[in-house]
Amino acid sequence: MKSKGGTCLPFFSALHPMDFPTFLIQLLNSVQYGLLLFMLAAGLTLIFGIMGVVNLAHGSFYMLGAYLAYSLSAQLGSLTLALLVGALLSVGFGLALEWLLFRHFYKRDHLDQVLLTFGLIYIFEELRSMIWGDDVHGVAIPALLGESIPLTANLSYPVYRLFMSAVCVALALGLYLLISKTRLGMKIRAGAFNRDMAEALGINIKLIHAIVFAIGVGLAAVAGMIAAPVSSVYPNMGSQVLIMCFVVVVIGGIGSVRGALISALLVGLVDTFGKVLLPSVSGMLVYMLMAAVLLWKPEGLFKQ
Amino acid sequence: MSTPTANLEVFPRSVRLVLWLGLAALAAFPFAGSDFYVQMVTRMMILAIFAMSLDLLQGVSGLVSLGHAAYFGLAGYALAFLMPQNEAASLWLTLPLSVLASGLAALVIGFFVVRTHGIYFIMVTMAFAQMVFFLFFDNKALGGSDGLYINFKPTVNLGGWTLMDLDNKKTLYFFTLAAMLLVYGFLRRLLWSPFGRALAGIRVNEHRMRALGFGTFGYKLTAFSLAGALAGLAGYLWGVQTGYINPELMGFHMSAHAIMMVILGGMGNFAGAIVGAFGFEVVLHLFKDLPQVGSVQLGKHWQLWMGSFIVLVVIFAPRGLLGLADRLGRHKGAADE
Amino acid sequence: MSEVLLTATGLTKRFGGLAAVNNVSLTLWRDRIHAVIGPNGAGKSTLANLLSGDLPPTDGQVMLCGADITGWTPERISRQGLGRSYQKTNIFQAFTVWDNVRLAAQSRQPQQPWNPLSWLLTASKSIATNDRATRAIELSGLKDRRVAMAGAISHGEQRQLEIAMTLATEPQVLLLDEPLAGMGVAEAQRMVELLLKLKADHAILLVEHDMDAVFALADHLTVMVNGQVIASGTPEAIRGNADVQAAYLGEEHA
Amino acid sequence: MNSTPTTRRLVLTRSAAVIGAASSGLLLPELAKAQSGKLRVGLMLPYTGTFAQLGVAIENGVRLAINEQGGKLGGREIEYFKVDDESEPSKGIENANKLVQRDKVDVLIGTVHSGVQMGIHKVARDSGVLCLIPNAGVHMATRAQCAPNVFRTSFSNSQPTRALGAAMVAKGHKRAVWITWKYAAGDEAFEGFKEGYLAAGGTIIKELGLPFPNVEFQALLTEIAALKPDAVACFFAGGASAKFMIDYAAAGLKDKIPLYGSGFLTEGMLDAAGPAAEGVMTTLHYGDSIETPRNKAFRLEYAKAYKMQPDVYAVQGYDTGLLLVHGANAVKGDLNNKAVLYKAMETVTIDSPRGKWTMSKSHNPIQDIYLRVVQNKENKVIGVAAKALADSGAGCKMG
Repeated sequence: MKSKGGTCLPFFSALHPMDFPTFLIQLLNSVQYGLLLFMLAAGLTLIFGIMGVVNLAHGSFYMLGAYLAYSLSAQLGSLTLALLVGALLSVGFGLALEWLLFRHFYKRDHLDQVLLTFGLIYIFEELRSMIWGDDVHGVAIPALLGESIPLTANLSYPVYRLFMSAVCVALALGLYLLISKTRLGMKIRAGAFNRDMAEALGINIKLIHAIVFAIGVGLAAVAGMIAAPVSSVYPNMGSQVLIMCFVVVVIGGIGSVRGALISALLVGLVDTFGKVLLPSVSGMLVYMLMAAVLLWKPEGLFKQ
Repeated sequence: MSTPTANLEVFPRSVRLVLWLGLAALAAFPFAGSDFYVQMVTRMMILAIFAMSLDLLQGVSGLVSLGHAAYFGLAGYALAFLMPQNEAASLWLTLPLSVLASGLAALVIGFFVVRTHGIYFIMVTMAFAQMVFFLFFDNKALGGSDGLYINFKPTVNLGGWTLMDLDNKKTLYFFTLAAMLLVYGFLRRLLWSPFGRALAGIRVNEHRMRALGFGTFGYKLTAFSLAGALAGLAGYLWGVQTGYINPELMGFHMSAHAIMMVILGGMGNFAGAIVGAFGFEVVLHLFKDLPQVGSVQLGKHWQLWMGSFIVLVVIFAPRGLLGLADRLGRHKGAADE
Repeated sequence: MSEVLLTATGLTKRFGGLAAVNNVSLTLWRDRIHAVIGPNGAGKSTLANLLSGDLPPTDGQVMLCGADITGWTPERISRQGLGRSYQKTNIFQAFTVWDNVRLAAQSRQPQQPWNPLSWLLTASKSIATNDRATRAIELSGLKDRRVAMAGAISHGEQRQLEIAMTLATEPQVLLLDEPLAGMGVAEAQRMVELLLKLKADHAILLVEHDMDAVFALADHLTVMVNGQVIASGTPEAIRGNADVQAAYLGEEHA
Repeated sequence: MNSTPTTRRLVLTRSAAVIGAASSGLLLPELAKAQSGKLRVGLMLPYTGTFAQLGVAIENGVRLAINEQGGKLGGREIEYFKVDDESEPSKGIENANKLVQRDKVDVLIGTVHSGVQMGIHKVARDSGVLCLIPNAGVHMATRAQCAPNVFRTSFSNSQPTRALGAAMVAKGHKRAVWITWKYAAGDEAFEGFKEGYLAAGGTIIKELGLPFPNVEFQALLTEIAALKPDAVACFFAGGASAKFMIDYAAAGLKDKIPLYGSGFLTEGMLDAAGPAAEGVMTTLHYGDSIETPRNKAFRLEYAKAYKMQPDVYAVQGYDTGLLLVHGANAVKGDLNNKAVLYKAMETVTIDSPRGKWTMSKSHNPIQDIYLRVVQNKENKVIGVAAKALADSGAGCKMG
């Protein structure tokens, strides 16, 4: 895909070799990006799989988290504190939203859900601009996480990114335990499997749904808050991650948290190495991956 | 997912009346409106064609494509590449080729996507559209992120002699109007054809259709390609009118807006798509032109109004404006008796 | 003097470990009703799905009207001459009764969606289709419900509609999955008469719970338990069969 | 969620009202267009989305310059018309026509986004309306597609980066890696950098690009580390440029491999990027700390008027205003006197906060490009990287 003038990136610039340490570091980058994607996608896939709601506004929750981190850490003077408060706020926000709108849409057509949440994107964007303005903001990294670990002569790895990965792993584990080990998880699975049956068993499906939705929103917001210090906080930051989230969820198989994890890592891998090895098509690679997977398994890697 | 409700396929008198009035208004408009509004309505009609093409999938066949803009944009690009830098090419050449390009793209992509169902279908169509988007966005050879100019309007000659001059805004207006009516007539026809009935059956209960012996894959693929080609017609007209095409025409928002237009008007009867396209555009312009009230510039917050409007429509008028008109028509009827 | 229309040999379907249908063989004759009975979860519906192509068999073979249809898609099998009704009413709720049947009848017209000329025809004006639909609807006794919404008619009528749609495809073999399920006495009676009427020129496989109906109708019975055939033969033979009484009738009559 | 007949009726009447209002709303401006003696100034700028604050800064600048003239142009009262272009290229033509055809503006000022500029430019060329570009640096506007009625007061995408090369080589950084987004602006910025850097005797050992607006830089930073260049030059703008600097620093590259860039890397990003931006060197046609009375006066006046500090975008808007004022005065406010108007604007010397600049034959500023370094959250100007730098204007038939 060479083109006259402008950037003409060699189609396969990997022809010059990548030394082993660099390769390892790229691997690390892939995993780290993948984990962040997972945290975002997990909430989406839960809401998808259990309530069957297509939520285009999920990116807005990510943005909400980032902006919360910005204001709260300024107010409270500590990101950790901001994280806790922000998480609570966003969960509360999720509950309110579920009660006000979403619970009326579980039984509705996917189409209506797409439309509703698309409308919400508009609303959230405008509210964001009214509340926080349109400037770009930064969120300071907590001092004790500010260091970097030297890896090679001139490259070092920021501790904070490791911290992010750690949080993501922790959340992944937490989710796994919650869903497969706890009573609540049992009920959630029952609800996802067959809501009538679950109701017959005397499970308060309404409550379950509310909780799951709130968790989903919370996850997205936390992802936003965790990412804020490295991503900085700016308008429309939600819409950019949204599509990537959907790709992850769909590749993984809607509703499967495990699938989301695997596919997030996969996407991280493809995106990272794509940029280095196939720069000229890196924009399309992830979507090619998704298309390929769905042609092979029309319902994603881990169909529920 | 809810069980699909019956589409409003046959119009009650009230709705038919509204449509005829609308048509009359459209025919008369150029003699009233200024150039700007003539162009604006032309654009709305182009979007109406685009929306109708999507309705064939979304409303009739129950295939919600979140990537329909790809085929809209492709035809525009086809026109841009077919149009020489310093002379005008003929419509007889560029129109069929552009529409064909979109149709073929839809055929190829459709071959993969119509295998998937429900939300997966929504997502895969989106994914393929994104691929097309980035293909053009990332490659300077294809115009890159800034897009391409189309320096001339195609010529419409018969023999030695010019049929019409599309540079004339009114001419282009009526040309587009004709195209829109043609597409509408064609799709209405198709709706009642065995093909159309089969698509409706697929929307309501594909599994049963297969058990009855329908090769649904062929039906869906044909519908997908046909819709792509018609979207291409719209995209071609867009390119002719604006003379400038860019990747955003294939973007996520373009696709989402089309979905919205179809729902806003009412699905599965094509008239709804037209009403929706006009409604959506008018409302958007209205919100953006809202006046200053006190210290607040209402227009500045158009996103808020637009978003709320969409949410309200989904909640109160899931069957769209025509659906509403129909419902109220019936209420009236009941009251009269 | 009747002919064999469908033979299944060694049909097996495994989901992961367990075999929902295990090495089942049966033969369907024109002019005979062959009933498959068995307790819930015996694999009756799975068997039906294997025959109609809704599920591909793990093992075994199915011959329909002289063709090996093993692994065919449902639509192809349907066009080969097998018509099926579903246990869980499976109709086009959003259409009228007539449109349901007409659409079913349309499936027997040449199908060429990609042919632009076919886009300009009017479906409801196809004489061949309408005749087929009319016959089916009259046969199934829904004549005066044509204009009703399929979603709105009584359960019994919906079961009839299921049959009507199946008949509209003019099948050789009828595969009826619990056509009597949830019917009132009168409705059931009408259905039984209908089946006897159809028997004349169809081979019928009847998956049914209603014992009285089964013994009244069936010429041949196959009893399934846990995916396996434990007995097969005439109603009399089955009545006398000890295993069957143990495994099934006992529980049923208790 | 089933709605009662009453709500349905409500909604119908409501939507009916909407449509009605809409149609009337559509015709209103038409009526309002009774040809007043006022000079109609159209502002087509982003007021929503990523570039919203740029739009505001530019409008402020324009108004400031015009208010200095008592809010008049060539003695004529003026009326402003605003359109939010949403930075949405697919609506560029439509929005430009709103101003040109509906509001019949005498001058169209816009915009920020290059893609949208393409649309405006098309309309400007077709309608011949005077068009002033306060930011978008897309090359074609003052090159192949240049037009007598289109003037740019900001920069061409390759202008700031063209000045980078000399400065970098002067610092002994002869082997550089270039990184940017793969989109038109990035390509054009690279063109400038390449010419300048090669001319100065540097070599570009690798050119990295990632899809717009992807902000996952880690992979490429790793590659940069492996390549071990003397320096890195980049073009990024908007929110993501802060992230780039943060990531660059966090990867420990900042102290090992100096980071250079087009000035847009740091404009308005210093709070967001914090310490990560310290020491980053950029070239731009403006710097907040230019030590001239002119700049000081401007900054004071702007701060007074709008209760905020001006940035480069405000300056560009301000200069757009100055240019318009100059032109309008030359024709006593009769903007239809095009020959005189254009002549005046072509021969103008704008006494701008960024320093005096003149108009090139292709209507792009011939201006000094400053070398700036970030010191305690400020773009400190440490010299002139290139004097009176002009864009090539390649392919422009004018003049």
